[in-house]
Amino acid sequence: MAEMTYAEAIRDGMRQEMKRDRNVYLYGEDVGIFGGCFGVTAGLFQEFGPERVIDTPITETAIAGSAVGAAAAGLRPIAEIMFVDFMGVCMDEILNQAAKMRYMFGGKAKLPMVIRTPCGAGFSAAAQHSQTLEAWFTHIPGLKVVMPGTAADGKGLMEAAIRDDNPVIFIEHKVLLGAKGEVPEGEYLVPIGKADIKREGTDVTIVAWSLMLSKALAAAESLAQEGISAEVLDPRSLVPLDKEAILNSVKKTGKLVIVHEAVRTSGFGGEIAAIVADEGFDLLDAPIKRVTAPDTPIPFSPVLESAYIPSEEKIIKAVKELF
Amino acid sequence: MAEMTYAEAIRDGMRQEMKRDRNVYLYGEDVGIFGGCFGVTAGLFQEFGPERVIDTPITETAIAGSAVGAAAAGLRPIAEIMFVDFMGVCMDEILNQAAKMRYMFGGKAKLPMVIRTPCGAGFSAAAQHSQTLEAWFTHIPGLKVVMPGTAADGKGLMEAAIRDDNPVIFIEHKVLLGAKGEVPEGEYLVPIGKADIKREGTDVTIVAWSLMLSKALAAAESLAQEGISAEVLDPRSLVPLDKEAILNSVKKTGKLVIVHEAVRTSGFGGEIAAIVADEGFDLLDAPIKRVTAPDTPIPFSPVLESAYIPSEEKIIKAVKELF
Amino acid sequence: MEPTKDQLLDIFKTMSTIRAFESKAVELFAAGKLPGFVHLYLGEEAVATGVCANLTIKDYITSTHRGHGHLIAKGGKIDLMMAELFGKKTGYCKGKGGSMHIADVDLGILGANGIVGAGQPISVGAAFACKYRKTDSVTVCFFGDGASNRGTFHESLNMASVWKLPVIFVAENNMYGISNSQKTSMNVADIADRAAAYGIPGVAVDGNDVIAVFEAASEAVKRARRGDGPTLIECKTWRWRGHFEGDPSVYKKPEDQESWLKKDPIPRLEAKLVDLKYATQPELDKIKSEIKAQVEDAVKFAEESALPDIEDVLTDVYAN
Amino acid sequence: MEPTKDQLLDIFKTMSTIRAFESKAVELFAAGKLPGFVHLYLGEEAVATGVCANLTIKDYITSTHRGHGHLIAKGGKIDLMMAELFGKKTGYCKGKGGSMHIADVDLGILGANGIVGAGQPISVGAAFACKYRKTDSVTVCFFGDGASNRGTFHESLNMASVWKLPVIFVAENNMYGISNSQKTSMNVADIADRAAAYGIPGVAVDGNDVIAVFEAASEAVKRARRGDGPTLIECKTWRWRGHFEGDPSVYKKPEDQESWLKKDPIPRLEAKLVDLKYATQPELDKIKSEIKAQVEDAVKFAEESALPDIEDVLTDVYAN
Ligand SMILES: Cc1ncc(C[n+]2csc(CCOP(=O)(O)OP(=O)(O)O)c2C)c(N)n1
Ligand SMILES: Cc1ncc(C[n+]2csc(CCOP(=O)(O)OP(=O)(O)O)c2C)c(N)n1
Ligand SMILES: [Mg+2]
Ligand SMILES: [Mg+2]
Repeated sequence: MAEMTYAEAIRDGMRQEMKRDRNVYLYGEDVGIFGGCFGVTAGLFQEFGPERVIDTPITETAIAGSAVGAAAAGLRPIAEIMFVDFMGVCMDEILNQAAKMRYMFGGKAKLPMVIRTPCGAGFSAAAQHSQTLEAWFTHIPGLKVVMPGTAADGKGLMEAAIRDDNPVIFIEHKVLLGAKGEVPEGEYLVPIGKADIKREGTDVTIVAWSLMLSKALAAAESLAQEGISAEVLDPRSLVPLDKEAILNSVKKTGKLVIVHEAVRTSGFGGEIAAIVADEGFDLLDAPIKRVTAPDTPIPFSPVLESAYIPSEEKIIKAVKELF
Repeated sequence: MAEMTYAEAIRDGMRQEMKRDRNVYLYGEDVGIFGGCFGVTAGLFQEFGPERVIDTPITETAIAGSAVGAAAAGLRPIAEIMFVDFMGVCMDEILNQAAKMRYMFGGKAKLPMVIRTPCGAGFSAAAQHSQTLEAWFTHIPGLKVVMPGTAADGKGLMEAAIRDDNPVIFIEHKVLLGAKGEVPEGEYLVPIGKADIKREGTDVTIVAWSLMLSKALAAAESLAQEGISAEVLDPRSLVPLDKEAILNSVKKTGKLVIVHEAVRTSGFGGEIAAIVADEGFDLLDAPIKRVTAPDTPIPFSPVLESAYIPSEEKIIKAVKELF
Repeated sequence: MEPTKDQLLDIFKTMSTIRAFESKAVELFAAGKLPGFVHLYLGEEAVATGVCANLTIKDYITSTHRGHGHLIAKGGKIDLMMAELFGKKTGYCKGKGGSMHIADVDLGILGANGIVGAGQPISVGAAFACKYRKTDSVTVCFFGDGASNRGTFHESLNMASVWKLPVIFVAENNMYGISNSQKTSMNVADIADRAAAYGIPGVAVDGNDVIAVFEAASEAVKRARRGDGPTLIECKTWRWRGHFEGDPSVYKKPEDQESWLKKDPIPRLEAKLVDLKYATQPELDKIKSEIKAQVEDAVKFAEESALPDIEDVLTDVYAN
Repeated sequence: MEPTKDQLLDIFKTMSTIRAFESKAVELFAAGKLPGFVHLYLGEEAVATGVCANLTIKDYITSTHRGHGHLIAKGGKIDLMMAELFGKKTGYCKGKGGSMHIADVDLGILGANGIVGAGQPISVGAAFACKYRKTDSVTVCFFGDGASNRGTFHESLNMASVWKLPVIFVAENNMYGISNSQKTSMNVADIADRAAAYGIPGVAVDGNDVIAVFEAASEAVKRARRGDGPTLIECKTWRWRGHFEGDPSVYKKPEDQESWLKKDPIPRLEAKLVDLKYATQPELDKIKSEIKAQVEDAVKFAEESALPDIEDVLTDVYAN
């Protein structure tokens, strides 16, 4: 184990796989010398050279589309889209090409590609640089959607994503990049599709991912002091979703609160709530609560932005409404 | 009242508003002489001339982006995107420009624009020409999302959408285009944000929109013969959503089935289920069921496609599971 | 480089196969046997054929919604194609893709594509893979005049150029994007002129003259294999049919249609073959009737094949 | 057309205002007073100013993430801008937008924009509106060398050209898109050469020579007002600072930076003004210090302004 930041851990995951498999390469805007807009790829250019760490022109459509072609032709690209907010520029490549090619071709193509992209508010980067858009990708069959909330999961899920033979949307959180954690050294794989109970509890299940995981854990600590034992479950990947883990937890607690940073309407919290309101209806003894951003674009001014982002306090409040 | 098809009714809605307001114009790929890929705009070129009914090059990005610019400069564009499947090409314009401009500018812009686009399977048009993607748009604050299920609503909502000062995504269903209904003549407005109970009932609430409305109504007929009285509620617009109407109906029936043609995961059904599992939890006496397409791309072969699309039988089956 | 005798005879066979396949599709569609949209390549056979005659199985192509011709020219099997058009289990995509999604990755065919312009960045990626692996394989990207206006065109040609990728962009200018004349969709006479914006060669050729197409492609393929980067080739041609089967093409002028029908690339090639004494007309006619018989066999295969099983809806979404 | 004396003096004031505003922003950012990303226009003042000197309040512009210069040149108020940078309620966007989203629709400023290239199709729409209404207003679209590679560039120039819209595309070639040199991002020396792909005039000028910029823009604006359609103007310039404040620009060569700093457009204009006897150096210096005082006032206004109310998070999403 080594202490590393989330950014270092993700970078280490990429490095492990790039050393292991020459078919893996990394490209995107300013990922080379510049080291990526948030420094996540720093040093990889120096380590692997200009053939395997490649700067692109500002052309998200060509980045994502060429990842599809390269993967279909046998490489394993890791493409970076500088902010998840820019995914709109290449949604066709993701929606209609990456996700569907295998199915449309009757199973006769494999698309081992990872699209890495950072999400999240917290830097006063305003409405076009702070979004959290995972729900879109979960609505596209054929993709896997991964959102690590800790450094170790960042590394392990990155390695798993690179080895996966399907297109994986790998969403990093900007605010987490500097967060430290213990991370296994060398090869380390976290299976995609397996949730992790980050804190055990008996009274209420809180499902939270990415940055919201840490807020949920903090809220759980406070709640413990008030005698409420919260279980905090991190799905880690939204597609595939470890539905059983969620239902098992709700079976134990009878109560469910879902937390995400994305706007409320049609966020992935709705999907989880819907699954539980169907398959876990009899397990529930209280309404399902969601703690989310409001249905607005993200405001710039720090005072507004911090009112916008779901907070520990809001999670505590939502949990208490159930008791 | 006049009998018209859904396509004629929508066209009539556009025509009414184009006659009323010279700032309204229509453009898109092949909307002119060709009359649109599905004939919805047929005759408008002849009636309003080449200045107001305009063919574009194959450039969805420029179509959507220029609608934003034209609306900001005071026109009221109706832009057609030939299939909702192509929206990925212009998602940035929708996500980051149309939807957010007003908020980012501190309320100092108005964007009265309609993007019309057809959705839906049923013609063996395969995975890239058959999707139903409303959930994406509902996850973007700043947009309104309208999906008429009848000819009259098609006309009335089109007129309301054109008069609305916000960007409206207006999603037509390809299979409905030829469906006939009674439609009011002359100016006709259906308010955006008001659900319509298309069939009253007491035992179960079925929420369904677009093409699925007619399947839900047919299912309700069959269920009536088996002694189950289903209320069928058409939200008509998903954003804003008439939440009260849904909760009121569930209050009466205690049971909820949601039907949509989009794939299951993160479809808008999840949002409705989540709202009811929170705010209507105490009204429910059974799990919330969703009837949706499976989480796969849309297959080509008619035998596969008809197994894919949610059917009357599947709705009936889901309802019966609650009794 | 001029095509050899063998190449030219092969070209003739390929063009005739496309012609026969597409003519049959017209019939089958009219008879209600083909579900979905069908976009035919009739009249444009010289383009795909002249280009693909320069490729091997290790090269890649990306195709379009109007893909049958490209697929046949790159070696696609007409029985599996036909079965796919019928939506049968034995089709190239097990009936899941249909006309717009036929692919044969083993033959380097990265798929027809229902999204106009989508093949452009995909071709860049495939070409990148060839260069990355240090093979001398190339990728050909077919697309229409309409697709030349999409943002993907710009981003793809730019990326291919700055990375000197082995890709040949083939603009099939059949003068229309559905109902929109190329003349009103862009303000340049030759799409090939757009190559200058990327610092790559651009060449416009008569797309109904298969030898001209072959020669231009031969140059471009050599250049790409040498590592000198992409070329844009524009082939001027004409779509004989409507945009899709069922489109009456009201937007076309009858006199244009008539004059282009006279420029049929197949008789033109036949005359050349006879002229060069590579074959006699009766020999050519015999080949054509053999090909027609093969197409009939493909139809028989398709008709006799089983429909997909309902459970197949759920498979092939993910690998593993 | 050459600028008149009054025009040239106005140009001087505008450039000096941009310079003072941006220099202040450097300080304020370093002092931790400006939240978020700040992309500065220092060194590029001649571009926005030379172009906008040809516009009236009825004309439109679209801007970029590096927008302060464009906004000031189009008449944007520096106090409201500064308050916005501070995230204050009195700012142009009530603190909701910040540097990348400042707009003043009444002045025809359709917004800075955080999405590279996004202004291009928006400018086409605004120009369409002017033509549709039969006014003689024009729209100027500012964007960078990096943005010239985006698909939006291609689709927008093509659409503007086929519809002969009154739009002037101004490519600000400051040689970098973040860390990427223009030379490695495109395979043409002059972005202006790309105009040929759309059948429109393209002209490259020294973007640090405000008179050259003015003259090129003057031609293009006249052409657009006449109904003759769009022009692409490339202005070669240099970004003095990092991409955003905080970027140490390791990717730039120090000698390039040095040589470009010597080409500072403001002293160059001052020399010209003195030379033409339009003003004396002391007069110019006086104007500059007045402007600096105005910027200080703007900072004071911003600092003393109230923060937004928390409830404002929820307003302004929808009209009505
Ligand atoms: C992104 C996108 N926009 C629009 C369409 C609808 N569409 C299908 S084919 C076509 C015309 C294509 O024209 P061109 O590229 O010239 O090819 P051609 O059909 O002439 O072979 C259009 C507009 C589409 N499939 N994808
Ligand atoms: C679509 C999109 N891709 C990437 C970015 C990130 N980004 C912001 S500015 C920038 C560089 C822009 O370069 P250029 O167009 O030359 O403008 P400059 O910054 O030099 O003024 C990049 C890549 C973005 N904001 N939007
Ligand atoms: Mg064409
Ligand atoms: Mg630049």
